[in-house]
Amino acid sequence: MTGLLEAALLVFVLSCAVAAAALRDVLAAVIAFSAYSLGIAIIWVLFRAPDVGLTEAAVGAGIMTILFLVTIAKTVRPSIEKTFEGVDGRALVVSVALVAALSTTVFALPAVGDGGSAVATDDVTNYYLDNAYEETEVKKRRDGRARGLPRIRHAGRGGRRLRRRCEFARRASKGGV
Amino acid sequence: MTPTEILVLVLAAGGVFFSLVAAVGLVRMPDLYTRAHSSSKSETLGAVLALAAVAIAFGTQLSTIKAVLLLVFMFLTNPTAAHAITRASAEQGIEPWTTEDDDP
Amino acid sequence: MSDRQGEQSDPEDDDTVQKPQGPYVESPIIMTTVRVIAPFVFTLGLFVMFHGADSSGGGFQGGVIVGTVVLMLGIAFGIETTREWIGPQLPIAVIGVGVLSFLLIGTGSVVVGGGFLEYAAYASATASSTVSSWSNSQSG
Amino acid sequence: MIDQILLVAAAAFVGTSLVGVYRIAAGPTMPDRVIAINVVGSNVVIVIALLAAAIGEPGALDIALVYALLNFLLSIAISKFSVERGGVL
Amino acid sequence: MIEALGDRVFYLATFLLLGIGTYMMIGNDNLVKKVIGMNIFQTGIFLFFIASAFVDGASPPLLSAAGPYVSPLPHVLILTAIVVGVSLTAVALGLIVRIYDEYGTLNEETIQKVMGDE
Amino acid sequence: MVPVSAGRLLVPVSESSTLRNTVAYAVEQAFESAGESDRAASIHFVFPLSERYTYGTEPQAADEAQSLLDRVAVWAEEDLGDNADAVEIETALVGTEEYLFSPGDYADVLVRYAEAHSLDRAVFDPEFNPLGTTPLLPPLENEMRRAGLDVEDAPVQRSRRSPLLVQRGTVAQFLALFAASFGFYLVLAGSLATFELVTGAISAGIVAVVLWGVSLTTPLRPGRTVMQFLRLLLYIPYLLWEIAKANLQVAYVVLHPDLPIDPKMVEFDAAVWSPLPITTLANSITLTPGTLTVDVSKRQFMVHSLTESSREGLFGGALERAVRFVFYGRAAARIPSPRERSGEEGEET
Repeated sequence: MTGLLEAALLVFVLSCAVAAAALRDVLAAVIAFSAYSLGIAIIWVLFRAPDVGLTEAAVGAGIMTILFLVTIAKTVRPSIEKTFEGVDGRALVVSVALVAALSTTVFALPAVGDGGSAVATDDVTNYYLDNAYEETEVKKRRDGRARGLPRIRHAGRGGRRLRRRCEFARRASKGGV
Repeated sequence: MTPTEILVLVLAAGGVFFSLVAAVGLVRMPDLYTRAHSSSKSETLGAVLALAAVAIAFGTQLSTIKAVLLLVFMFLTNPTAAHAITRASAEQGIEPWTTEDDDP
Repeated sequence: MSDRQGEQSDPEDDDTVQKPQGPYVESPIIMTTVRVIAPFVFTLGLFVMFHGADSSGGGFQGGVIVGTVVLMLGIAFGIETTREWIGPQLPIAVIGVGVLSFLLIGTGSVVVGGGFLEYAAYASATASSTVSSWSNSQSG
Repeated sequence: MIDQILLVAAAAFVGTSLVGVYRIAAGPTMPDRVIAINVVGSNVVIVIALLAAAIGEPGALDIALVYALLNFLLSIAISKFSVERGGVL
Repeated sequence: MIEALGDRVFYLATFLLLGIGTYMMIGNDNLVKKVIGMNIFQTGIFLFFIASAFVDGASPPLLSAAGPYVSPLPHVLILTAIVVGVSLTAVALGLIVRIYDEYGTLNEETIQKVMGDE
Repeated sequence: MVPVSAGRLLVPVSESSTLRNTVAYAVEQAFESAGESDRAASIHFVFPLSERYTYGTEPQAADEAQSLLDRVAVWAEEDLGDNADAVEIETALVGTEEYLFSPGDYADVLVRYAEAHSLDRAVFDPEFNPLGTTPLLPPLENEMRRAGLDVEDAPVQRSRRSPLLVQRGTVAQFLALFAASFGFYLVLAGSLATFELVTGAISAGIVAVVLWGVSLTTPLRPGRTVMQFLRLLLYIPYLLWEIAKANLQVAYVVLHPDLPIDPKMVEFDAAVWSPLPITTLANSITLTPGTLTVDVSKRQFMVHSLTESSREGLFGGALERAVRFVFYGRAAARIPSPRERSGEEGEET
């Protein structure tokens, strides 16, 4: 079911981006861009990044559009001749080449949501998860919840990672404060 | 299916239906004033139903209150936004479409 | 009021330059809605500002939302009116206070014996036992 | 089960937002586009609320709240701005 | 193959967004639209980072949620990047206003023509 | 007050919202002085072109300028009416040989033109600003004064009634705002921990101090406000019911294959007075059957209605009565409906 939502979101976001690129009038492009940023915010929430979603909400809906509006107010006049821009061949070739070149790397990347991917199992990531709250002086550990305990999903490689992480944390705490 | 699930299903389906009506109105209506009609009304009821589904699905008190708050703000802001848009277009001198006009 | 009606009902009114220039009045509906909404947006912004730690939020996001209140008032009441309301000194004062408080917090930690912006120095200055307790506990 | 229902509903709301994108692209006048962005904005608020319930994360309701309040700002800003292309802003 | 692609569709979307952003920055003559293209390019990269941080079934890295968590590291990077992006956009738009004052147009070709004339 | 020799005017023009009135003012001035002295009065409308005018390459800006000048000339002749002989109208495009960047450049060009045509007085459109954003007018005017011309601004600022943003607040208002903000904060936080209470109080204090005079415009009388709030709670279910009906109606209309709509703009006077009731009524109208408030001035509502039946509902006045009930109590609900009122006043269009 998530797949349905993801597909709809991607179609929405991409069509907004294409609309922003294709619309000739700058104000219309800005409107399409703010629709795009709304769609992107849903993706942040879907990917469990509420912090980023909130920032995108405040910035995309609040500030960015106003900045563009003020700029347009000071500069551009409406263009009335055509709704859409013509296609620029040179730019199209460059961007298609870029997309093609990047797309060759798709299968080398870990799948989205893979718990064993390099990012999710990274030492720095886990160091953040374990120590960020204490070291930034935001919260002392105040309850019995085992926040510092490692959260291993893939039991096979767990032991090694756990050892490594503990070493890392110890080293960091010695060197740190 | 438990009664809660059925209730959520019905409410969510109702919300989707009215949102769909708003979308259809956005495409079919002849001019921007009539489009503002379909968007400002159907959208609001769609929001009521969908947020009711959210409140029931959460089940906790705090989230229900937040859903209600969300609803109150949408009730306050949606009609005002519709008013702002139509007022601006009336100010610009865009004439409303009437049945006397031939082209839809 | 009469010129406004004329403006609305005149069918030949196609050129915006030739439009009779009645006084532009901000819409009372938008103004009232903004009056009602503004304190809630303000409170929400401050809430987000204070709750950066254990839920989504933070100073930047909250600050943006608080700044939005000013934009909202500016759009509803007109930029000039809002500028008069804020006055020329207030923005400068706010910027000054912001920079000063940053510097005070930054150098404050130097005063109590840490590095620049080293918050841990404050904790060790107030309760010297806490630091050792949490640095022990995290290695477990 | 409830999660599935809410996710499908969210997908449907995103799908109806696509119509709004059509309206943004097609116009024909600027207020049409503003109406469309208003509809899309409301839809996004609802979708975020539905997602918050579906993935069981009440914190996302705060984001929906921020959007509900700022969506209004977006609409009045663009509509007011488009009256005279900045003459009034 | 199709399944593997389905798992990586967000990366594909990232690349498409980068492509659209590039197209706008090169192909559109208007400077404001170039800035919009730059923003789309940015969000494409944000999408890449946030998608790579996601772990199936994990909760957001907040104190109030229970583990396992998605990786917070890309989130932190992207938060900073968004703030930087806003500042960048503001500066770019400020420059655009200045350019308009100077040359009276925002069309890239016209500006180059005027600069060539001087 | 007008100098005798002031019949020869230089009026720099550019696209602006006050241009039309500036032209009218200049024509009036010239015409008056034409009556006083026997010298032929004349007005020179000049458009300083900021881009260099090279034939064939960039004709667009010059074309636009020329069409603006033509329009200005038409306006001036229109203002002169039958006295077209009394004042001589000339238009000119200046600054076509160079780029104009600074106020000094503009002043140079304008002064040269004025000397060439022996003009002695310049009338400026207060929104004359061909540079776009940089404030141009004050330095430009100073430069021109130094060159020995009479300079003045046409008194034609686009009138714009600026609304009152801040009013003096009372203590009751302060407390009410503080309470509302504090309550909202605690609801958002969802707990009564000490941290929430302290930060909530700080936030509410800041909000109340900053928005004290902004948010609440009428003095609060505690008893009445509470009554209004209670009646508002009664009103909400009624409104919800109306909204549900409205939506079914709109859904039927939208999904019907023939799209049976008959949209029309109608105006009516509502019997509500202060801003808050007007806003409540307007938003309720927008939310309910097929009606949409387009504009409100004083008590006059301009409403766009979708179908015939929705107009019936609007003039039936049920909503209006309900809003009056909320804000003014039971007695006020019995004022006649818009239809009954329009019977005697003929307001309905």
